[in-house]
Amino acid sequence: MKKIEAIIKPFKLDEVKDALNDMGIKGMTISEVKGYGRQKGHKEIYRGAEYIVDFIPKVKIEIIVEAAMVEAVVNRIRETANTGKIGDGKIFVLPVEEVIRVRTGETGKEAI
Amino acid sequence: MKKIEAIIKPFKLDEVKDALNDMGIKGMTISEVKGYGRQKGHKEIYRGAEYIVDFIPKVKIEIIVEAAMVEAVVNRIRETANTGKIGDGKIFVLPVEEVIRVRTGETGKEAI
Amino acid sequence: MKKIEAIIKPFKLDEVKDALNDMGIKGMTISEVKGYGRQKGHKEIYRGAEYIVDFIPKVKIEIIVEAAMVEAVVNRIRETANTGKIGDGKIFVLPVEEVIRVRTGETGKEAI
Amino acid sequence: MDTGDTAFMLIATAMVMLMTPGLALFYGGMVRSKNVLSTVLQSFVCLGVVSIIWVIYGYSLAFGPDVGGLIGNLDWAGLAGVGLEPGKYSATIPHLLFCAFQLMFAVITPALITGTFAERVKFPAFLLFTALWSTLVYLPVCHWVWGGGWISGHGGLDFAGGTVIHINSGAAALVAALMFGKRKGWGKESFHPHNLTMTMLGAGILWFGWFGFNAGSALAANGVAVNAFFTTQVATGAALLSWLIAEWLVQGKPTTLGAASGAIAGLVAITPGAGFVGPTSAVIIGLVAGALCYFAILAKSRLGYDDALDVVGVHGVGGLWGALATGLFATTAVNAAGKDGLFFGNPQLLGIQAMDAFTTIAYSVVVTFIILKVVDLVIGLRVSEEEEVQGLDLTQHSEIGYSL
Amino acid sequence: MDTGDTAFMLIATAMVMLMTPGLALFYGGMVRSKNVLSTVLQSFVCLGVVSIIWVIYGYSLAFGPDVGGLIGNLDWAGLAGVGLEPGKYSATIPHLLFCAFQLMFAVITPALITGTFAERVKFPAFLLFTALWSTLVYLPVCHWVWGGGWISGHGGLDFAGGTVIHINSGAAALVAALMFGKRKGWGKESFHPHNLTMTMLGAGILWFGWFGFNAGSALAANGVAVNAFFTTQVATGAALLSWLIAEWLVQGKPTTLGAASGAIAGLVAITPGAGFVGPTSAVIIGLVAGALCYFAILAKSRLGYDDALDVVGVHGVGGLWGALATGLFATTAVNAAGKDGLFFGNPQLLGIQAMDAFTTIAYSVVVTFIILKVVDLVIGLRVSEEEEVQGLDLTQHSEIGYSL
Amino acid sequence: MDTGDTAFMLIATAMVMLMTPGLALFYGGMVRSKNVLSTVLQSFVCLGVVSIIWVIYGYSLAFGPDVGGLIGNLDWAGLAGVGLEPGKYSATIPHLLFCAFQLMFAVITPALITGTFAERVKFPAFLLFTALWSTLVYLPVCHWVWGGGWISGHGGLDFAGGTVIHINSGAAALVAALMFGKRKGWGKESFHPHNLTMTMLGAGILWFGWFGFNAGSALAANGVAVNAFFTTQVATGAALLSWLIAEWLVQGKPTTLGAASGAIAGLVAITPGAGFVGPTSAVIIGLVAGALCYFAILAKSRLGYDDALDVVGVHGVGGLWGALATGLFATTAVNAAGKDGLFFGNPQLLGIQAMDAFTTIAYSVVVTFIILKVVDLVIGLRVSEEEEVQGLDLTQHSEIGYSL
Ligand SMILES: Nc1ncnc2c1ncn2[C@@H]1O[C@H](COP(=O)(O)OP(=O)(O)O)[C@@H](O)[C@H]1O
Ligand SMILES: Nc1ncnc2c1ncn2[C@@H]1O[C@H](COP(=O)(O)OP(=O)(O)O)[C@@H](O)[C@H]1O
Ligand SMILES: Nc1ncnc2c1ncn2[C@@H]1O[C@H](COP(=O)(O)OP(=O)(O)O)[C@@H](O)[C@H]1O
Repeated sequence: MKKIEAIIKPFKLDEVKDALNDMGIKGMTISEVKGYGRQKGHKEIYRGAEYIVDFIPKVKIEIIVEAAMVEAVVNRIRETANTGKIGDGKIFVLPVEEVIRVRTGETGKEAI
Repeated sequence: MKKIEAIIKPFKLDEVKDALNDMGIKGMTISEVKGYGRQKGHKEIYRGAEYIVDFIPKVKIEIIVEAAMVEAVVNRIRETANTGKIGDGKIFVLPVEEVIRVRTGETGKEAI
Repeated sequence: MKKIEAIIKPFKLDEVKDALNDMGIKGMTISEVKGYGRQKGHKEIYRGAEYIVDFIPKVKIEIIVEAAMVEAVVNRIRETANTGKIGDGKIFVLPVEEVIRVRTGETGKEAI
Repeated sequence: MDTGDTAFMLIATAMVMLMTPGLALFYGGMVRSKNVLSTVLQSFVCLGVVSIIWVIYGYSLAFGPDVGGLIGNLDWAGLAGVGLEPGKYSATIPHLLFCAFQLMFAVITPALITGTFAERVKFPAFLLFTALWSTLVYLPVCHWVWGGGWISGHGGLDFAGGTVIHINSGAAALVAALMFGKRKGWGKESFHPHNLTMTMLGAGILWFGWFGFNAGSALAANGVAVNAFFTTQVATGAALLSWLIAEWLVQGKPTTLGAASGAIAGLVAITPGAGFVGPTSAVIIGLVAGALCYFAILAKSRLGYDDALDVVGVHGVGGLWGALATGLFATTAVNAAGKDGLFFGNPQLLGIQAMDAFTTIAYSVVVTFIILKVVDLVIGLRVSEEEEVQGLDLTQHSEIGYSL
Repeated sequence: MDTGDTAFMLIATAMVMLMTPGLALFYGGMVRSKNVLSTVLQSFVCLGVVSIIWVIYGYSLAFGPDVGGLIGNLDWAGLAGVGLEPGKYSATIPHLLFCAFQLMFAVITPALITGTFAERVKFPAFLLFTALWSTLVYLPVCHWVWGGGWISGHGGLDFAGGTVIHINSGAAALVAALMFGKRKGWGKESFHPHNLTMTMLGAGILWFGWFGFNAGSALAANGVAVNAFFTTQVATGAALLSWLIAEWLVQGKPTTLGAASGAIAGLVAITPGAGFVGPTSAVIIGLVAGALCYFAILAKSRLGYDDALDVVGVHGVGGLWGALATGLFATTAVNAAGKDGLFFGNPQLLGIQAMDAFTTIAYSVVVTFIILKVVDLVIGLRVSEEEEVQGLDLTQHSEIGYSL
Repeated sequence: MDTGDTAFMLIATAMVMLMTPGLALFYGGMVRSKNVLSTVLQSFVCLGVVSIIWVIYGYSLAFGPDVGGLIGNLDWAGLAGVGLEPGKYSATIPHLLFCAFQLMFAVITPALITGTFAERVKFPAFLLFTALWSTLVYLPVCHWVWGGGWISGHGGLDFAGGTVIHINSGAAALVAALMFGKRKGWGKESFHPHNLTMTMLGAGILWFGWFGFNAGSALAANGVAVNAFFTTQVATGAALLSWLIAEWLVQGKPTTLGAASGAIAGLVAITPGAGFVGPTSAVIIGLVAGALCYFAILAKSRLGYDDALDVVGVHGVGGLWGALATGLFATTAVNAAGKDGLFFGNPQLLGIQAMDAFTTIAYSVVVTFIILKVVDLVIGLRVSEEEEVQGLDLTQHSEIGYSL
């Protein structure tokens, strides 16, 4: 069981979700995050004061999958989230020891 | 040391928090997330245009506990977050290598 | 490859970010979370009704670094985020199995 | 016809119209985010439903030729004969302008009631309730007090609608709160107002519009209007401070919502006496109103009914205080067409004020109860538990308030 | 000079001014969060640009001494001779007050158009467009209808600007929607309104201000003003309900945005006839307007042009219906200075109404097209794709709407 | 008594009342989210505190029978003798209406000052400061200029309160900014406005209310009121554009907040001359005001004082420019009761305008300083650092603005 965390550009979310859905991924959890990285931020101006904002809105997708699926999922995300421009984001893979479905108590493979 | 991540229905948060508190869990971190899964989303209508919204508001609870506590905590969350309806959520358990308390520098068991 | 998750007080974010930047950390991901812990919450009053709010706004910083960097980064965060008061937060270190840059497909060290 | 009076009443009428959107925001800010649109919409819908009722039969029943002191007849249905010349109720402005001014009062009264069943009412139930309540409660009571009905003859004072509007809606709200029952989670979960700046904006708009409401009730740009304007301002300011100070003393903090609530309490309390009492009396009326309504709301939690946005505590209690205060502070020195109150040597007025108020309460309570029973049978009052959790905006209207 | 009329027109003018900030909010709430400021700003900027044009040459071209029925001359440029005494257009109020009142109409008309190209227009392009359109489309059409130009002679009725303002801006909006093209993601992504409470507030302010707009068009605090006031209220209430019910029947849910949209549709539709039709006719005009504009907007998705905030569906279609409805329902019983419409025995008026409307549409379409071509050449109409994704607030103004 | 004038002044007074809630929103949108309620509340509280002061002794000290040119006596305390007949200051409207109109000016002036110490003031300190400042600074200066005091005799022009309100509050704000010191994080952290749509709404409401403020200062629905109305509109529009263009040239982007700020700068600048200058002069006054205030605010960062919401830059600098501009552009062609300015052949007026302005500044600076010293001793001015970090809403009022 692995956890895939993908940080992507917000406007790519729908596309990525649909792509994953098509390959049989039936669940995921999304959150709004802010990224700091090579992509440069923007300037804001309020009554003459200029502020540099380094943090850029990103979306984090978290998906638990069986180990065997990891590569396929990662590739799919890469393909759809890629715009070729700096700031497209990262994918991280983390180990997961157990998964439980709250409603039924099922664990492991059955739970996702 | 393990990390428990539970995705639950938002209106269950207070109950889960109280239950965990009662069993001696003294800290946790919460965030607002959106879930995609078997539970179906809703329709929105704006001036005739209908949009299907697949993402459903959920709350993510993150708790670091000693390995020995994992089972008890997971069970407690299951009991309190369970409504028996689709979309009740999932619990994931991840390995943690180290925990540090910022204020004191304590690590491990002492830090949580 | 490790993942460092630090939960800190929001007003310390800029300082921590600058400190990490100075030591060569070029990327991180931030999210707004709410913390529950020893630090006590606050009371709110609306038309006579008093509510105790236990959850306190915190910021979560997530950074993927090479294993060798973990100690330095953790220490740096500790130094800058520390105010000496309860509620300064925690740092967790988790194992990461793989990192991929969406734009290029680079993995591992190259990807961060 | 007087162009100055007509000019004044045209604008005053527009200002009273604006109070209903103002109320929508005042209420909307206090509910939880998931119910904001349903709350706002209910006020707006009153602008639709009541306007149409008014044209078809409402104005005629309320102000048309009297039938036995109880109700108007249908001679003026479809506004037949309600023209652009001065009319029965207005010597210096067109009859239709009086009709428009009164329409705005009829619109806001049921909108006030929506605060009590907020966050759990079915939209169709609200709709049916509003149509029935306007017809069966508002129109008769309005006729009694202002349309030549049985109350108007016997000497009570209600300058701008303390009885017809505030006591009436407050009484109805109490019945509704009891019949709708508590919101899910009441007493356990916290019901934070989701956007207090919206509530403050609503309070500001209501305050502004209330000048049209109270001063406009003079139906002319004259001294009485000026007096009503001034007493409205200072009673409101006083009540704002008084609520603030009361909660500061009791709970240790002066709050923003307290200031807004106090202001509304003051506006309500000065309504019946605005054109009959002097400025200093107005300050006292306001000072009492702010603290009194605050304590009324504290009491609510003890009594255990769930009047979501405190229609009873603010409009019911504030309106009742205002009616009685008019019996205390009214003076013919301010308005020769008025009466003297207790403090100006005439103890009788207080009794009349109390009687009118309690008659209205009794009628409103009984008929509101019957209407809600009917609505419950026909449609059902409350949404399902699940819908209540998800919120009325999504379940009743397929919309959400914010995507920020 | 009459102080009552002057008082009324001063306040009415202020109320019409307030409509432009109201529109800013009405529109601002409907766009996505990343474009809210640019949308709001565009309405505000009209208050600047048009005010200055008006002083320098605008009022003179629109209302100055007629040149061949087509345009005013420059005799009144810099407002020379436009003084504090009654003038050509106003027997009982200062000439400069008439000029101020008309200025507010000239301000809001280009602001209405901004709804069509919202979320993708370059700020400088908007600026140039607004200056050119005001000068080359608004001023002539205004002159034709109200300034003694060729339309004013031949007997059409436009009480408060249905043709000059709504049909005119609606026609321009259609051209603009086609020339700007669809927003990125149209038909795929969802364009949720980001803050419907802001839209409701805007609708409330517009409704309030519209009393100044319509009743103020009587230019006096008289019976005609009262009639216009009343018909405005009931047509709007009726249209609010009618849109709500139409969508309830068609899509199964009555929505808040539907109520607001219906109200605006009603306000638009009653504008040309407000001072010429009676209350019952106004209810019918409103009932038709709400449902009609709803279906017009449903049709938009099929026709496939991206009129972002439905200027065509609400102002174009609603305005056209209003112009024709005036030809149906006008009656000299309400306003002796008006005419009878089809339902009151005079079929001719309907034809004149239609002709005036279509002439205006034709002129507006052609000249708007040319102006946009020029703006596109000189500046370019749309921001880049990347800027559109990031939002206009950041890319055009280096600001963001909210940091909550 | 004239019903037209009375109608006009009743509504104008309500409009000036609305400016204070408008200011609450204008200011509230510019602070950080954690301080929004405290900012909004402070304006509302002025509506309470000053209303009560006004009834008890305020109006009497400001406008009562003169004592040595410095202050009114207490003959009119409790509004004794201030009745519903025309009075000393108003031939055609009730005395109490003049008193109400002036009350609204007295309310908004201390509310303006709250912008300078926003985000760090203790609530009780604000309360004490407001009561003292209103009494010791506002009332005397008001008396000098409008109540028959020493300034009113010697020929300066201040149509609607440029000196009494804007220069006065601007001077006080500068002292306060220096004495409160900088907000924690000033120059390091960024102080983003948290909700610019709220600020835009506030600007719109202020603009609307300002017509009551400026035109209402004619105290009658006459030509002078119309002139004041018109100059207000066009100066404001010009200043809006001028700020926008100035920042576009200097920083490369025209901003929404810039447009709103420019509009307020224009409103401030035209205030003293509104009834004395013509439309073209008003455009010029506005054009200068927008750019000038923008540069004043740019200078602030260099000078290094933390006037949180730019009371000095907008009201102080804008008000000063307006006072001097009146000395340049005033003409008896517009208002026979006025004077000619420099550009109309009378260089003297400019000197008088400057002298009045600087006297007011001197008095305001000194007395504000003393008051703040006293408040600091008795209560302390600023919240603790920790409270500042957590925000005033939670620490002073136990509330939060939003739970969206
Ligand atoms: N070391 C890191 N740890 C956690 N998140 C990171 C790290 N580096 C980058 N990110 C996330 O990835 C996003 C994109 O990174 P960036 O360097 O801007 O471009 P790219 O993905 O093209 O390398 C950042 O905004 C941030 O959210
Ligand atoms: N594979 C997954 N990875 C991450 N989160 C998931 C996954 N599957 C489900 N979730 C989360 O759990 C929530 C509930 O899942 P859902 O399939 O709707 O119902 P149930 O929990 O009853 O199986 C989802 O909304 C989503 O947030
Ligand atoms: N066991 C835990 N698991 C996850 N997060 C925790 C845990 N304990 C504390 N936290 C997070 O750390 C924050 C600070 O903890 P707290 O106990 O208040 O103070 P301190 O960090 O000084 O020990 C909390 O608000 C919460 O976000």
